[in-house]
Amino acid sequence: MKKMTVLISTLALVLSMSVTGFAADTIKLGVAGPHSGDLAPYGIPAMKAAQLVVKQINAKGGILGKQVELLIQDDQCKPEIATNTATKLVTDGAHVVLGHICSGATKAALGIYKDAKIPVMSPSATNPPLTQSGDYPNFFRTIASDDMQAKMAVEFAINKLGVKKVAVLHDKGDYGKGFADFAKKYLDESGKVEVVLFEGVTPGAMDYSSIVQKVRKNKAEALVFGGYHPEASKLVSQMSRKRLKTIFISDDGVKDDSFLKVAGDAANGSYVTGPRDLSSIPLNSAATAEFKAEYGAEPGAFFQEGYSAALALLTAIEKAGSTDYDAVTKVLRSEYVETPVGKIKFDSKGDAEGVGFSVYKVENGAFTELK
Amino acid sequence: MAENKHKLLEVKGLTMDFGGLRAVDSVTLEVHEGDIAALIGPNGAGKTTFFNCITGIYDPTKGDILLHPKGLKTRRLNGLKPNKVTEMGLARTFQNIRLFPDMTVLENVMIGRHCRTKSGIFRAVVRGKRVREEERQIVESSYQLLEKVGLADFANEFSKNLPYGAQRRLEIARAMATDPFLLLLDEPAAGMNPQETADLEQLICKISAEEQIAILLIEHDMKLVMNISDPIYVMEYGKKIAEGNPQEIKDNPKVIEAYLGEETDA
Amino acid sequence: MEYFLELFFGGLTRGSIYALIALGYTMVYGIIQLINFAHGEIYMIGAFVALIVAGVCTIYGLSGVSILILAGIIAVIYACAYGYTLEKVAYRPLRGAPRLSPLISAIGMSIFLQNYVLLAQTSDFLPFPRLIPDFLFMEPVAHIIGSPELVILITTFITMILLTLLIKKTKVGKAMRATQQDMNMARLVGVNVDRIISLTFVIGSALAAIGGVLVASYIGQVNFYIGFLAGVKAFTAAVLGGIGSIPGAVLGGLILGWAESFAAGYISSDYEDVFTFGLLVLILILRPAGLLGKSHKQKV
Amino acid sequence: MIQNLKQSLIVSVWFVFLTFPLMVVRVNTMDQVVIWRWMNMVWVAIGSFILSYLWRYMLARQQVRKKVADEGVEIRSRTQLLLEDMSFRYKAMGIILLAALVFPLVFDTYQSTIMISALIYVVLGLGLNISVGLAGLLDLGYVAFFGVGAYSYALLNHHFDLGFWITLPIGGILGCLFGIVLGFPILRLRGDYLAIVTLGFGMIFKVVMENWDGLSFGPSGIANIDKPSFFGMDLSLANSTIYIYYIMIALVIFTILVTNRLKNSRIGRAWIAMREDEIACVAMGIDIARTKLSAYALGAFWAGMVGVLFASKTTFINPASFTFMESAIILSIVVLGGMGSILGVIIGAFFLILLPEYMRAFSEYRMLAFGAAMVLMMIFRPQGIISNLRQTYEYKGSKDKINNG
Repeated sequence: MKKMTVLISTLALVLSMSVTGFAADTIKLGVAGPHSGDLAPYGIPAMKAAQLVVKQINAKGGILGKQVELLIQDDQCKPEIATNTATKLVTDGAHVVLGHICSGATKAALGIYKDAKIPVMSPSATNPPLTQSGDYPNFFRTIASDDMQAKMAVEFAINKLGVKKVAVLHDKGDYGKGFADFAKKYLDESGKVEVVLFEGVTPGAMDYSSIVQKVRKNKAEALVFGGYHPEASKLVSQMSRKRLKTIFISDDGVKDDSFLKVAGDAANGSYVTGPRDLSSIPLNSAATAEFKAEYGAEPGAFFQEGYSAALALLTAIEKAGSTDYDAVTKVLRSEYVETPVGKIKFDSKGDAEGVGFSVYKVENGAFTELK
Repeated sequence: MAENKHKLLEVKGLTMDFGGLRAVDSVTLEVHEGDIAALIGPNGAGKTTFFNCITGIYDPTKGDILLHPKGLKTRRLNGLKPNKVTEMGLARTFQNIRLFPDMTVLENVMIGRHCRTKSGIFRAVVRGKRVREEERQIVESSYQLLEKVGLADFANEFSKNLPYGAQRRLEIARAMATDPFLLLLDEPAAGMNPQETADLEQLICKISAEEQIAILLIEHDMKLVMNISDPIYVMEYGKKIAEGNPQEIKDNPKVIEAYLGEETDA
Repeated sequence: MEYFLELFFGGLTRGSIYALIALGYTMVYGIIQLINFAHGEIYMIGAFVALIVAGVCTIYGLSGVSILILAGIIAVIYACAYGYTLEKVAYRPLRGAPRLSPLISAIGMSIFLQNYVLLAQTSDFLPFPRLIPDFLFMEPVAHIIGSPELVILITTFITMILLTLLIKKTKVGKAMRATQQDMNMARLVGVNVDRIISLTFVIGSALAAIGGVLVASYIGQVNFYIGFLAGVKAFTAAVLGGIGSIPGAVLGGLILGWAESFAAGYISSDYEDVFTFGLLVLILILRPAGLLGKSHKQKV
Repeated sequence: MIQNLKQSLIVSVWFVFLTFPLMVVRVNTMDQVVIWRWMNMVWVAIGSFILSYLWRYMLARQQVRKKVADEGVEIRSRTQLLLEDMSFRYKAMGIILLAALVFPLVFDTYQSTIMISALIYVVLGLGLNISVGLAGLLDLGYVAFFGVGAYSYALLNHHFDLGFWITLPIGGILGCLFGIVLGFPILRLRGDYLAIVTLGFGMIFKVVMENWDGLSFGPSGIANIDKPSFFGMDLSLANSTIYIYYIMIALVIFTILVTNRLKNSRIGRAWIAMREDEIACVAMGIDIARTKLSAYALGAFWAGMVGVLFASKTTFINPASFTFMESAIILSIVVLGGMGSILGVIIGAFFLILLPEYMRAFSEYRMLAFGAAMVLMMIFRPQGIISNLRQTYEYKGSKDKINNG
């Protein structure tokens, strides 16, 4: 025990010193998100985006004459680990933080950043209360919130598709259920549509045949699903197996190439919402090209948003002329910045003005934006 | 047979069925105060099942098990949980030793004191004077029991490290720690060498004489049984086929027949 | 009525897969009284190997049902190899140890295998090629029971008949039953108990792998985590039917499949897993030995 | 020699075969590419060759030990002898306590946060140790009680503004009550069934918390939970971390004290006896049902209590924190540390929680290593890192008494 303590404390000492050791004059950009475990695919692209941005800026001589240093921390998307990660970033002296990726982890960590007066910008945490509750003045995001997305999906279903009976399903998760709740709310409020089914499916369950049959029995014309692509592909595959023609509408978590590949033909004719098509923005194609040159692969989920967040944060520091909390947040709220997700500025609550969603239709195994 | 000694245990027409198999078939048996009674019979005669019925491990199909503690009213044991039976004053040992291997010898005996002590969780945490006193008493009486069976020197050894004969004696000490007035021993001499068996014989007699504990034992060692037991009950195929004192049993043709080919030297 | 039938066949399909996996649990438990917690991972590995074989074949230009059969066979071979190794590494050294030890070892093995596949492959869901064709003659009833379901039911049925024949008619089967009844006795009459135990693991693993391949081609996706829930459910099925009893495992699997299907269909799928475990607790309280299990008295 | 070589070669070839599809081939069925990773095959071959030697050596050593033990000779390692030395124990405890007290003053906030996490797991491990280590009841849903504690604080705080200190015992008691309620149906179950039913309970807890919006706010969880208050003062992050750290130290000491006393009490002995042999235990007049329930409920008590602290530390909880994996981690702490051994469990918790935290680079391999360690530990060192110290009792003078009397 004693030996152990000595060992651990020495180890801790060495580590803490090695990090805080060269507290030379750099601007520290913290990056937090899942970088290991099963949710890593959602966190790594944003991390790589930050690396690319920082590399570029440093090559140009940094900001305010200082080099930018990255502090990367893995939170595995778990709230309890996220608090540790946040503390780590705070103690290591991060000036601004890009993260976290999951809404739950973000909520857990935000209080810590708030106390330390550090602006935080998430590329992916879409949970509405993060901005709308007003609890977190230090929070910003480069992605629109779930309720906007749900509203868009619902309006599309009502106005464009003209459906009268809708089934709403979700994956019982933080993100999926949040989306589904809002979708149901807007559907009910519209008064034109009847929600015939509102239920959660179990992720990892062997099959969804009962729930698919239930959708059929309730004669739903459209199925709005809140969740991620593995469940969505399972659902659409089973619907096609069961010869069910209900229109499938889902969210950004499903707008992923995996959905197209895994569900195959069954995905055709589905609708998903997602950030509007950005390929026309020059900065966007540049960022993508940069990624391809560096890693030789397509950037994954939240790469653009991560890239934008890193750019927005660092630009704000440059414009503010310091890393002072008030100055930086003021710039973020007042001045537009060019990013891969468009020219954006943040409103008083921290949501980005200028980012928005579009509805995509799956046609011939590809997402096509509906204008 | 009819004596004036107080009758402690009375089993009437005990029957135990397992599915279609009748393991014990209307066996009647009595144990009186001061007795060292024995239950013998070939392997598979249903002796251990009979024990298990009395001690509450099995719920017998038919029959009555009546306990007449001295000075208290009669209790019917059928269907009682084993721990209740032990609380009534009836303790047992097992045919294939069932000690608590990763506990010390002393702790094994201390477990026996459990049902005679009563400090609960809260008291154990606070560890007040009363609990400390109770603990002291448990240790003291357990230690004395170990001395009685000659294991005091091993008190702090793990019971799994004891030699075989000593484990058997420890089981007896553990059973005695529950303050029984009737002790059921299931083949206490099994696997013992002649010297150990002789020691055991002494121990049993000592317990019977000094502690006023009546004993009912299952045993295959005929020499031991004939030396110390009276009365002796004989079972075969679940039925009681004979009872009596050693001489009567030795002369009983049915018993001789039952044992022919099995333990003729007995 | 049609809705009922739809749910009935959905439950039957799911239940037959549960039954296939549950058989492995029950056979192993019958012989060495161990919950082989890693059994679900064998199912997952079976599915994964099939995916790899099928994937490689498709990429190199092969196609059709022949791939499914080839992938199935290789998956079964590999699952057997894993099952065999699993027993040898994680359970055999623990024979005779306290009961908790092999159980913990099994849990450890389950975590290990899951993460082994995660690290060696990926955490993504991978698409499993659609290898079961849509039969034309099934088209009129496809919304109730489609071709993949039909293939699953037929395969399961045949597998179970083969298993029954193996256990009832062959010498090996007799040896297995003897070992299950009394290991020491079996050893005395000349049964190589070690080999029988290995064989039990191998057969159980083969069944799990068949289940894995069927599910993967039915659902169309595979990931490292599919074994956990499937394993837990199948084990629940085995306990439900009476662990150690082979017909019990099949019955338990089907009952569980139907229970989940009808509960989701008529009540709500929100609490799907609650129904499953509620049913388990209920049955264990009413019949601790399970539906078809023998409540054998503990030997004292 | 040749024999060994041959054996290891066979093992090596076997594992190359076994791992071939998963380690060597990597199909991306999405982009239709196959990657052949032949180097992995070489690593597997070399690795399994070496490991098979190690494996044989360890097994042989195990055999020798067993033989010696069978002959009645007891092997007691140096650590064990050292630990039995009371004066050493007191000195060591003093040093550790001192180190624990100055820790947050010497190290930064982050280190304290990590230490709090490790201490939370110490309490969880000690709690689970009661049911698994002492009473032998394998509980795979232990995290549910942790969740009960965390949710009781989160909800009471959210709805009624109850403070940390009032809720701390409430959380413990609620955990305990849940333990009793869930304990009833399992009383009749044998060990293996217990495992699956408790696992089920753990999953049921999570599903209910996900779906019962009215109670738990569903999967989006509860945010802005109050940190423990310090005489009504608002503490900065660093200070409140130090404050929670000291609360946690006090809680750990309290836990150690209580579990240690329980272990060496009449109840504790009954738990151990029940673990060792249920039939013999009941034949000694011990009420099995009551003993099981008490072990289960007391184990749950600690989880409930530390759950409150967990919620106050993270200030946000959702059902995703209470998964089976969490139960598995707590179980491996108990198993690796040494079932039944309080010191062992403490070391196990530090080891399993701090190591991956400081070796972030290897955090991917964390669960892989946990799994492997559980298996290896069971095979080669079932008593854990620190085996359970036996309680010895001194009783002097009885001989005199008997001689006199």
